[in-house]
Amino acid sequence: MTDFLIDIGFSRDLAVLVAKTLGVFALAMIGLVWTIFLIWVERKVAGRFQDRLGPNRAGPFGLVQSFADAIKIILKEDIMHSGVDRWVFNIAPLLSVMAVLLLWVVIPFTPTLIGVDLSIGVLYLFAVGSLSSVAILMAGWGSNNKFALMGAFRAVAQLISYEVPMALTMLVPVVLTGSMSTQDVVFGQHVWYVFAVPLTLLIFIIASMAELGRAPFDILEAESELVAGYQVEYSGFKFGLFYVGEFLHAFTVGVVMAVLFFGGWRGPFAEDVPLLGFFYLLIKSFIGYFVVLWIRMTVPRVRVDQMLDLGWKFLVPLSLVNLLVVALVWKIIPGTDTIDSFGDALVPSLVLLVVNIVMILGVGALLREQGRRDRQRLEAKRAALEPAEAAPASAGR
Amino acid sequence: MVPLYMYLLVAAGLFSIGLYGVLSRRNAIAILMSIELMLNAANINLVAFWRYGQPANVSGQAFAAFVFVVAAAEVAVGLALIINIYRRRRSVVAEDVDLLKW
Amino acid sequence: MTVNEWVFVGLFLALAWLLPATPVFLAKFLAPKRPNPVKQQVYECGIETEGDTWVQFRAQYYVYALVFLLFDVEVVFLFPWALAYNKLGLFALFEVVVFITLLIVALLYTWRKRALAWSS
Amino acid sequence: MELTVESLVFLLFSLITLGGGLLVVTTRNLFHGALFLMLSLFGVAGLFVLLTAPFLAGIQVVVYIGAIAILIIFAIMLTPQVTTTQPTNSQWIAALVVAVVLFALLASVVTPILSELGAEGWGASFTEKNPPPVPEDSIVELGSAFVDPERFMLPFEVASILLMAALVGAVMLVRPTPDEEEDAAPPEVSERALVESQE
Repeated sequence: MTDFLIDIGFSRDLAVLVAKTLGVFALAMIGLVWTIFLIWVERKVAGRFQDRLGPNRAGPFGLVQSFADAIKIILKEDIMHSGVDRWVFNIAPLLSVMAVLLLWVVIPFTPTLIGVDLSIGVLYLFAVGSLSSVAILMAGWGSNNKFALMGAFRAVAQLISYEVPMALTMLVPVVLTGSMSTQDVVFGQHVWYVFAVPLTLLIFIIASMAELGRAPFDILEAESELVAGYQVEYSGFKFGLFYVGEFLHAFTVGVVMAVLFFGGWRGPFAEDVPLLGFFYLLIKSFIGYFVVLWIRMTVPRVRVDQMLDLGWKFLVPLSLVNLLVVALVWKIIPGTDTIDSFGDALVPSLVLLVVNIVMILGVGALLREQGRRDRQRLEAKRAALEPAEAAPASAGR
Repeated sequence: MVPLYMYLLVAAGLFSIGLYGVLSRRNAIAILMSIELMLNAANINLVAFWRYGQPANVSGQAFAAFVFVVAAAEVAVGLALIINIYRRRRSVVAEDVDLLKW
Repeated sequence: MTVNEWVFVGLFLALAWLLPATPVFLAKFLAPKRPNPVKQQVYECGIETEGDTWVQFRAQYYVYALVFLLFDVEVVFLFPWALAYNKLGLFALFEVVVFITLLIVALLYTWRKRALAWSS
Repeated sequence: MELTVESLVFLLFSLITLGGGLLVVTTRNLFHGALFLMLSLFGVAGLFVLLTAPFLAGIQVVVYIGAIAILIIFAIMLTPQVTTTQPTNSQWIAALVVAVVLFALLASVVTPILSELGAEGWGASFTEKNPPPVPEDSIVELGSAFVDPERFMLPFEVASILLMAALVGAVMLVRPTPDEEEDAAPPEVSERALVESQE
């Protein structure tokens, strides 16, 4: 591309700049158009889960439905009610889309095709991910609506509670690879990390579900309590942008999961035929995306206090311990600092897998014990409430 | 590259803006935000001197990283103090909190 | 390490603003605009809004943001450690264990003081 | 300073930083002030990237924009004086003078303006333009330096103690005071009250 531009008479710097701009444009445009397709996928899958057909009128299998919706939503009136904070209100939806789109910059599609292979790739993913809470706060404030503001605050409390475990799980691939570049993380996965550190993947899935703000963590929308959370006053295409951001984010979670834990573009012959790597990544991402949808469709919403407790009192300590254990095991096994083939990686990965299974069983036992005690306490409280003589329930404090 | 003094100039400007904010604002939270600006000015200086001085030695980056820690601790405790004072006196105006003044 | 790789990020940043903004701008011309006083009310399920939008928020939110901020800084310090991990000895791991333990102690304190409980 | 792409980008980020900073200290609305603070700090992150410190730019976004600014907004919401009719105190003119004088002083020291005008021995010469490149493994080096007993091990652990102390202290300060706890009765008590009232 660059060479072609130099041939037709551009100067070197300008050619690089033009080529880069085109690349950026293609990546961002594909990301946005892809979202429209994703909305169709999600509605179709959701329909099947709920024993419906999903969209099936417009075009074959209803494929054109979401394009029609996208055009329709541009034609909708954009209501700006009295008292909005104009700038803040208008920028918030743009920021929420941007925060997701920017994640795509460091996704390695094939061994050679990547937006840009930043040396701080994983930290970049974390940093950009933390921008979405700013967008939500702006939306809540700009709307000048009690429900929107309250929803925004709950949403941000949720996002920040799960950002810490998320970052801690992202550190595990960095420890295993010894690099923060996303491309290096993929190259380092001679054995996919999901087979070495499944517990980390589990924490990552839970944390990213919460970051998404979808069921079972859709407290921020909570239709019955907060009408629609921070989006309540938005209409027309600005509402659409929040929608786009959410759907694209759901798929992006699948992609990031594939890159960090499922070997990215890795697969048979992927290094020789780059296009094949792209399809492997696509398939893996869709599997991750499907899991996200699956959880969304089947698990009921958690309460606010349960959500926060799960984050701070369970996931944060667990992910810290998990990181330290993985690091310790990695140090104890000899030869982990010079892994560059499947054979080198096999034994350390097996050891890690065994340690992980032990940890998962231990955590499971702990949770069961805790659940049993909680149920007993509830039973005792109910029993104490039945007779008129109520036991001092708050004595434990 | 851009000459070093340009970065220092930006840092000096940011520091002066922060200083003006600290001296002139009434709201204690606004004062705290101005202090953040001043800390960032210091950080720009640290990193600029590292880059133009001895890029092979990471001390400049390490110092900047420790400034982040200090900034985080300062904001956390400072805002907690402001919230506590607000609860007691229903005010966040720095001038109203003058119990210990002479 | 070069600055040039960030050119792509910079361009993307600009475009990630522009692309979503274009349809919003288009909608200004395509969409109808018929405001009326009822339509412009704040939506609170049909009930007329009362008082200021600002309502007293609970201090709980602040506590969560506080714990988050301090853990965030901690995670940031762990990033370079994780990167250099393969080159470091066991002693480095021990240091990080101390580093993390101190913060877990702080988390436990917050927990014990019931500051992390949503309903007091 | 000749006009290159790099210097243009530098000017852009400087403008964002300084403009954002100015708006922080002048805006009446505190919430807007917090947003402008984010903008200004984002500009600083851009300057870090130009200075080949991408790691610091990353943590600038994570810590300042993602955490500190959010904390400030939460605090603003807890103290309801978001907009004030009078943002500045009585000494703002003096403060402006002090700030401008300080800036003039600093600028005259760091830039070669005065020595170009002929004043000898006033400013230091910070006209360095072509520093050696940053080594590839700068961040790895940073990671090892943090845990190296000869270098930053002690500050590293002290940082952790500082964070712990800050967390404990701040939680102490914002914990609901006893009279507030009475307002929000714990659920156990209210259940009991319910049972008693039914009798």
